[in-house]
Parts: sequence; structure tokens; C-alpha cells
Amino acid sequence: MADESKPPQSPDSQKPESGTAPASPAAKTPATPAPPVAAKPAPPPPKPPAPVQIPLDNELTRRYREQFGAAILDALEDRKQAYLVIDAAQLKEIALYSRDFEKFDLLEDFTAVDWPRREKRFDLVAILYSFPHNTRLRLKIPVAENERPVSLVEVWPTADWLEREIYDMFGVEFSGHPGLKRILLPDGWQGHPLRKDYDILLQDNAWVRENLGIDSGQ
Amino acid sequence: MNPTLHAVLDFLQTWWAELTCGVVIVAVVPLVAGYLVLMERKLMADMQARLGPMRVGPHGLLQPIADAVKLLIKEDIIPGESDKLIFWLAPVISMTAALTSMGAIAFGPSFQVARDINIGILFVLGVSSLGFLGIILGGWASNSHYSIIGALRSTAQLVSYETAGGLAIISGLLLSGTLSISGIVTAQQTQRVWFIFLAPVGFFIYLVASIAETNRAPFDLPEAESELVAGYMTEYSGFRWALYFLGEYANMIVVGSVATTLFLGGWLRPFPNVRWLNWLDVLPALIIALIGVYSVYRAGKQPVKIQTQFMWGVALACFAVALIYAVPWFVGPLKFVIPGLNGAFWFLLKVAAYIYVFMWVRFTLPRYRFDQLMHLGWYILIPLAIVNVFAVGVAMLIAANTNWNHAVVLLLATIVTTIATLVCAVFLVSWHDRRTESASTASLARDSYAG
Amino acid sequence: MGNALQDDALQNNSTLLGTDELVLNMGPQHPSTHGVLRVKLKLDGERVRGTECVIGYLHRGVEKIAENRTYQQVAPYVDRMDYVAAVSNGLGYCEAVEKLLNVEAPPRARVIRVILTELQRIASHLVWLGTHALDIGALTPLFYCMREREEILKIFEKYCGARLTTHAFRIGGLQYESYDGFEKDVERFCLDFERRIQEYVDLLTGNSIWIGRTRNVGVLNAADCIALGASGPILRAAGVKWDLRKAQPYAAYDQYKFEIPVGTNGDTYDRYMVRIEEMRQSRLICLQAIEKIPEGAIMGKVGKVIKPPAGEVYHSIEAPKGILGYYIVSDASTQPYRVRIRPPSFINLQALDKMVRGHLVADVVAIIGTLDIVLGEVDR
Amino acid sequence: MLDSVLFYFFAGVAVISAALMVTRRNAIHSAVFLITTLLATAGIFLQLRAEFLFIAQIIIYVGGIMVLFIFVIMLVRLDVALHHIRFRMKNLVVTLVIAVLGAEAGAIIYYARKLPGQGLFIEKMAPAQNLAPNSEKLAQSLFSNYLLPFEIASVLLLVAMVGAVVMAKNKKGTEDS
Repeated sequence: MADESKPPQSPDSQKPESGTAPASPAAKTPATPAPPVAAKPAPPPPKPPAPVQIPLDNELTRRYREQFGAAILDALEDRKQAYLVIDAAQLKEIALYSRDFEKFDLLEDFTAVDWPRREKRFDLVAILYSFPHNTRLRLKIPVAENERPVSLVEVWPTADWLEREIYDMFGVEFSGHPGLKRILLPDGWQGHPLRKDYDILLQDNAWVRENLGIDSGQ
Repeated sequence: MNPTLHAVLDFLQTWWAELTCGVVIVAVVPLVAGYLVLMERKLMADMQARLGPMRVGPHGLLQPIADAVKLLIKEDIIPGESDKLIFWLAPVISMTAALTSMGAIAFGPSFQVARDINIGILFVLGVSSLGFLGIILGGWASNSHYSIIGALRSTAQLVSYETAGGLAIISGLLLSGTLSISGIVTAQQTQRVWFIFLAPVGFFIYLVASIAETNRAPFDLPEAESELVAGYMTEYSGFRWALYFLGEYANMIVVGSVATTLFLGGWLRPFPNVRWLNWLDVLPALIIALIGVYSVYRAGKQPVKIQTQFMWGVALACFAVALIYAVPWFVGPLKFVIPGLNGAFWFLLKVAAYIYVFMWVRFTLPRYRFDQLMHLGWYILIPLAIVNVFAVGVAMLIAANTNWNHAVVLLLATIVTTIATLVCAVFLVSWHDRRTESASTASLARDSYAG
Repeated sequence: MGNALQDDALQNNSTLLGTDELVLNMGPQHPSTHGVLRVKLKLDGERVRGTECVIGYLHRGVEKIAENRTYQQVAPYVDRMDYVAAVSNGLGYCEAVEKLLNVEAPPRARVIRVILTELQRIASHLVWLGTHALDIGALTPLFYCMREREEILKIFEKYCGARLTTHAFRIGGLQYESYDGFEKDVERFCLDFERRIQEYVDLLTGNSIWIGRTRNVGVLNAADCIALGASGPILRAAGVKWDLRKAQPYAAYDQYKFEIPVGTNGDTYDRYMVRIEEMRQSRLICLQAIEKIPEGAIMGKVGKVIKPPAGEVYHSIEAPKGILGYYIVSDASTQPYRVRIRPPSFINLQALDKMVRGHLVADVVAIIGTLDIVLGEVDR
Repeated sequence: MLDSVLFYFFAGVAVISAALMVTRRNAIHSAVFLITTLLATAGIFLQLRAEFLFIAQIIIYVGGIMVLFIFVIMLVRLDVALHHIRFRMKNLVVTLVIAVLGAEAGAIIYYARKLPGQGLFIEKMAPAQNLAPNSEKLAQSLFSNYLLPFEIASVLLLVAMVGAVVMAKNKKGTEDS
């Protein structure tokens, strides 16, 4: 199935179908995740035209939209890399469709990003790769703090440890995961370190206070 | 005179030679084992493009002593949940068995503790196999999973390879017609041929089996470092560990001696009956003297003064030994010691060569897996050893029933039967390969202990 | 007096003389878990019925650290993940940030990057080969491998002063110009190396014990590899002719001719053959690359302060151990908002359970070796 | 003199370790004491100039059978199994056996004392020490006078071996299914 090697293509050959110029600053879309600190003033040196997220409308996204309609919240392109923002409720269906019909047979990575100020705090990011088409696609799944997204282990077995790592680092619990427990940190660890509100010094100081009786180890 | 004292004196008068030899074995073998380790490390270093121990003494010559001191003063740790008595006993058994079995070995025509024991070879085999009790008990007493798996492996390995080794030895015993160690060597002298040429297959089976019996690579599964940490020795430390270690190396000397006695002509020099090669008898003294000369040559190249002095010391020791070898040639009344000294030299040289093969194999080959080890033992070596016994028997029958020169006929018959045996071996191996090939659909071997 | 025997002992023969299932704890201190991996093995006799990996003993929170450092400061940290192939880690990170900035390294820098990365691939495979052979009980190849790796490390040292965690590349290009005699050193190493590979091959490839220990051990077919995300030589040994250097060329790989070695069975022996052949191919790439290193600048147009526009990028390269991916989110500040590293070892290690089930303890060691994991990368 | 010292040493070791073997609770300890007993007995064989018996005892019993004993004890956790096997009338049986054995031993001593020149305390050593090495003679009588019993014994052992193999195979089959 995946034996055929693709002829060399340009990196991330997910070319947009439309001829929109990538560097159009006006192309802000409403659903673009706004970084919390994006409001910082630009530095004095002349900035190169910022390549930002532009809406994507190609064959692939159209197919996804046809299939899932409103569950595809958005389809964007950032630095020539495509991603879909999808609804967590339909995650498993979309994953199965991606694997079986769009031939995204490899879940290259599955991780999360914490945006504490957003309503749906976490972005789960699944990076898919298709061996037959030699293309990548990112799925972004916004989930709220107490939401329990469905586990992808049955779709891509490789998601097992990756979901455990997300749980470990962000505290996102997946429903239907065969053994969701901490993987990199010890079982008794407090908190989830990659959340933005987790202070690196927090745990350290707590330990120092408890074991050495001083206020801070720094 | 009081009767007890008299008895003791009487005892000493009869047994003084044996007693001396025994004391020498107990005192010297640990040292020799230590230097075998050094030899192994040096050889390994040479084959692996490095230098090996170089720090303690010139070229690391004092390394074994430093190691011994370190091991002696190390803390003796006994695991809390272990069986103290047996934990204490096991290494002692291992070491004792190896040393005791040396008692029957003839290191030369006159160097033997149990001289008139007419089951010498069986004594060596039987007593040295007791060493395995030490391994098994030690593994069990440590109360650790790694240890117990190592012990189980060693037991299974012992049972399989003792059989193959024993059958291989039978081919040598058939040819010599005696179980006595000196009798075997004399048989090789009177038959004018080393038994390795009459039973080559038997020799190689014994070689493989003896590597397995001494737990050395590629059969070092009971102590496979990368799998079982140190196998049955995992929980041992300090001097107890050293006892195991010495036992292992003493065992190497034992199996080397058995192979030398049975197949390599024991203490006989090459071509013992060829008159015009008698000048070979001078070789031992010459070789030892040459080592001394080389030490002198190296002494000049040592970086530190004390090392130069040490090298001179080594050279002087060599010259002293060479002198001991040379003097009897010139002093008439001492001539009687020449066969004994030369015999010891040749014997030890052969044992060293045998052990060298052990080490060479160890650095070259990867380790067998347990089921593969069992397959090799049961499916190839044991059938082959049985065939070999038959082949040797047939050759002897042919030789006995012809009127020509006995030795020549025996040799010719051996060639024929050996070829037949090798054909059997090829058949066995290919059959086994086919068998495993078909079994490997699941790629899983059978129950490994069942073999 | 038969009824005097207690009933349960008679009825339940299996408990009377039964053998237990044994749980063997392998690691975190064990000679062949390649660091601080801990594997709990459920054994039936010596046969493995199940495994559980306990990892994280070497966790340093690289991803969290990265969020609190500037883009340049992160670069040395990533070297410490796969410390056996630090150059490859650095390449992945630098290229990812370059993509985020929308700049490209100049051609000269890219070619030198290729040379160093391929040398690093050889070095990494050499470490793998030596330790893998040692696990299986062959003592000698390790020292031969270390001898050749030393030559490579010497080249690194001459180039950037460091041997292990080199931090050889900078965002936008290179910090250092290649030293005088760089090409000559690389060429001498490469010309000599073919003969050296032959030494390993002589010791191992045809050896029946080696074949017996590696054939049909830890088989992972193509479908399983893809499902479990196993990449790199593991994937290629299963017969998938796929290599990111060809599929989505980065740096300057599109300029060089090389083959992608593939296996057929996906067993340990095939992985061994694939890696050996990969070393040969890397050598060929190096030889091609030193033939003509383009002249010109070594640093692209990157300011002293790196401040990528808001957005995100994913970039992956073919590290010696598999797909090494960096997913970087920028919030237009000087520090990355999120750096996610896709470590090949971590994901390859997941396949261990599937590979060892039903094998013997000795095979576990061989399979851990063939996975070529570096715990620094697994735990990050 | 030396011979009697050695004999009493071996005999003492054999008897004491036999007693210890029976009384140890730990199966491995019992096995170790059984080994000691066997070795001491082998020593007595050697004193009687029966070298072949001596070495056969060591190779077969100590090196072979006892190793397998220990192997089995280690594999099957005999300690646990032994807890299951407990007689209700244990004490009675033990007393009975001891009584019978004691009576037997007493009778032997009593009658032995009556025979001339014999008795429990043997004053004159048997002439064994004057024997020549006799392994060959043993072999000759085994393979000539006692050939039939020898062959029958070996066939019996072969049957036992085949039986063991068959049983092992059967057990494996059921395990797999």
C-alpha cells in the first residue's frame, strides 16, 4: 500500500488550490485563534510581510466539508501547511474518514497547546501523514478543560502513548483510552506541567518547603 | 616412638609428593586463574584494537593482584531475604569442586596428586561437574529472579552438554582402553599418534561441550550480562564473587587438561617417538629464555623507572626458570628430571592453547539463545557424538582385524569413518535447519527446557 | 489412608505442582536497556507474555523549558534529547524555526548541514550497531564501531569545538565556516569507512548465531509499523521504501543520489541490514557533497532578535532513528509559545510490546537493541 | 589407623547429614544434606577400593539425580506444595515406622554380637585395602556374567525414558489447546 515512493516534491506540498497570494495581511478570518499576547506592538525594524493564516479551500477541504459539514469549523493554511479545525464531538468519525478514505494512514504526532484565555482552553493537534499521497494534514480539536474527547487509540494505535503524554502534560482526559495514566512524570506528580498556569518553580518550592523547611530553593 | 607420630611420619613418607602437588594446586591455581583473566583481557584488547590493562605494573602485569586485593577488601553483601547457609556454601562448592578435580590431572609424567587412581578421567569429570551444584544453589539462595533464571539455565545446559561431552570422551577412551590418566597418555605414545587425529569429530564435540560446560561465550547464558545482568552471580560481591570467578577459570583449566590428556597427547612433545626430532626437548628451556630476552628488550622501553625494574624482574624470573630447565642437561645425576619438566611445559602449553581457543571464540561470536543452545546440544551434538563413538569403534575393529601396520590402518580407517560421520553431521544440520524453518512460521521456539 | 490427604491438594493438581508466572523487572538499572528504561516482563518460564514500559526517569521537561527561552536559547537544549545524534536534532529545530520565519539557509550552509548530519547518522548507527551486537553477545564490534565514531567526533570537534552535544547549526544557517581541511577529513573518513563496514559485516552478517538470534525475532510488518507510528529503519526494514529525505527533501538532499535500503520481513536481521546499508548510503552522500560545496554566505537573513510572526509550523526530518518532528507555535514574541517535539525513539518504543510477545527473555534484549532508542529522547 | 579415622569420619557425616536431611523443613536444605550423605557414602566406597562405585555415585547421584532434584524443587515451589500434604494421623504413622525400624536395628545388633569375630565394633578391617584396582573386573563381570540383568536394566531405563518423553509431549499438547 505504502510501498510506492513519491517523487520528490517541495516540502509540505499541500498547495492551496486557490491562487490567493499567501501574504495578504487583510485575510484575517474570524475563527483564527488569536494568540493572547498578539496585541504586542511590532518592533521598530521593518517586518517582512507576515505570512499569516489564510483560509483554505481546496479539493481536500471541500471533501471534508461535504462529509462533515458543520463539524469542520475551519480550514486554514499557515506557511503552506494545511490544517482543519474540527469539532471534538465528531473527532472519531473524522479520524476514521481521514484514515480510510483520505489515506492519512500515519498519525505522525498528537499533542496539545494550552490557550488559557480561550473558552475552549486546549487545542489538540493531530498531525497526519499520508504515505500514498505524500501529504500532511493537521487536525485541530479545541476542547474545554473538563471535556473528555474520545480517544483515537482504536483508529491509530500509536495514539496510546501520545494521549497518555497529553494527559500527563495537560490533564486532558480521553474517554475510551485503555490505560490512561501518567507516562513521563511519576504517578504522584501534582499538576500538569505544560499548562500555561503551571509554574516551573511551583513544585520545586513546595518540595523544598516540605522537605528542607526553607521558603525557596532558588 | 609414639605410634601416632610414627603413623604421621609414615604417612608423610608415602604421600609427600602428592601432598606437595596438592598444596601447589591450591596455592597456585588462584594465581594462575588471575593471570588467565589478564591474558583474556589482553587478548581481547588486542583483537579489539586497544591496549587493555596498562596501568598496574608494566603492561598491566600486576593487575590480577590489584583485582584480588580489591575483591578481598570489598564489603561482603548478603541479601536480606537470601538463604544464608546456602548463600555462603554455594561459591565454596564451586571452587572446591574445580580444585579437587585437578587432583587427578597429570600435569606431567610425575606431577599428579592421585597417581594410582585408575578411574582418573571419570574422577575429573564427575567432581568438576559438582561445581554446577554451587551455581544452582547460589542462584537459588540469592532469592533474585535474575539469579534463579541463571541457575535454571545452567542446570539445563549442564544436563545437555555433559551428555554430549561424555559421549565425545568415550571415543578417546575407546582408543586408549583405560580410564587412567597416565594410561591414556601412554596409550598415545605407544600408538604413535595423538587421539585428535583418530577421533577429530570427538575432539570438536568435546571442544564445544567444554565451552558450554564452563559457561563461556557463546554459551554463557547462565551469566549472560546483557540479559540476566550476571545470572547466578548477580547478588554476589567481593570475595564470594571472586570464588565463583576463580572456580570458572579453574574449570577452564580442568576441561583444557582433560582435552589435552585425551586428544592432544597430554605431556608428550610433538612426535614423541621420532628419534631425529629429539632436539625438540631443548625447546622449553629455549622458549622460556627467549621470553626473558624479550622482557629485557621491553624493559628499555618502559616509561617509568620502576616499570623498567619490574620488567627486569620478569626477565630474571624467566631466566631462572630457563636455568632450572637447562641445568639437568649438563649435570648427570639430575638427568632424571628432564622428562618431568619438559612434560609439564608441553602440557601447560597445550592447555594454554586450548584456553586461547576459548577466548578467541568468545570475542568473535555472538551469544546463543537458550532454545538454540538446547537444539544444538540435543539435535546435533549428541546424535553426532553417538555416531562418532560407532565410527571410532568401527575403525578400531578394522584395524584389529588386518595384519598390516596397526597405526597406519587405524589412521586410514579413521579417515573413512570420519568422512562418514561428517556426512551424518551435514545431514543432521540440514535436517535441523529444515525443521526449525518449518517451525518458525510462528517464529517461536518450543519449550526451551524440554529441549 | 487415602482419605487422610487433604482434598484440595488432590483436586487441584496444578496448584500442587504448578509453576508460577514470573514478573521480571528489567531496569532501570540493567546493562542492556540502553539507559534508564524499565520494562516489566510477565514471564511464563522464559517466554514473555506481556510487557509494560515505565519511562520518564530522564524527563527534563525540554518542552516546558523551551517555552521560557528565546528561540536561539532553545537550540542547545534540543541537542540533549538524542545525544547520540545531536546534529540531527539541531538540524530539525533550526529548519523548523527557519520555516516559521520564512527564511532559508544559504546553499553553502545547507550543504555543510547535509555533510554533518550524514556523518552524525553514521555515528548514531555505529553506536547502535556496537551496543546491539554487545547485547546479543558479540563483544568485539562495539570497539570497532567506537573507533570509527571517534573519527567522526573528531571532525565535529574541529568544526565546532564540541563532540557530543554539538549545537553545530544556528537558526538561519551556520555559525562557523568550515575549517581548513574539512573536505579532506571527511573524504579520508569516507574512503576508509567502506573497508571498516566490511569488518562489521564479516563479523556479523553471515554468522549463523547472529542470524539465528536476529532472524524472525521482533517481526513488525509494514501495516503494524504504520499503525504504531514506527518510522525510520524499522519502517524500511518492513519493506516500506520511504524516507523523508526523498519524500519531502529538506536541507540539500534533493541534490544527491542515494538509495533507500529496504528489508522484506521486518525482523531484527532486516533492520540490521537496513542500517548497515544506510551507513553506506550516508557515506556516498558525504562523498558527493564534499565534491562541490557552493561558495557564499553561511548565514541567512535572520536578525539578532528572532521574532517570528504569529502562527505555527510543523517540520520533520529523517533523523537516524526515524521521523523527528518539531511543531512550533509562535505568538509573535521572542519566545516560542509552544514547542512540541515528536521524538522517534518514544514512538518506536511503543512497538516493543507487540514485538516481544511470545519471545524469550534473550530476545527482549535483542529487540530493545534493534529499536535503537535513546532514553534522553524518549523521556525528553 | 588413618583408614579407621577416615571411615568414622565418613560414616559420621553420612549418618548426621541423613538425620538432618529428614528433619530440615526447607526442601533445598534437605537436598543439600542428601548430597552430603551421598558424598560421604562415596568416600566409604573409595575406602573399600571400589573406585568405580565411588565415581558412579558421584556422577550419577550427586551430579545427575540431585541436580535434577534441585531443579524440580526450584521450579515447582515444593514448600507450598508440602503444606498441602498433611496427614491427620501423621504422628501415629511416624511412631509406628520408628518403632519398627528401631526393633529391626536392635535385633541386628543383638544377633550380630553373638557371631564370632563380628559385631557392631569391627576390630579387623575387611581385606578390601589389599585389592588391586578393579574397575576392569567390574566391567568384565557386568558384561559377561551379569550381561542379561544389565541389559534388562538398561531396557527398563530406556522404557522409562521413552515414557517420560511421551508424558512430557502429552502435557504440552494439552497446554497448547
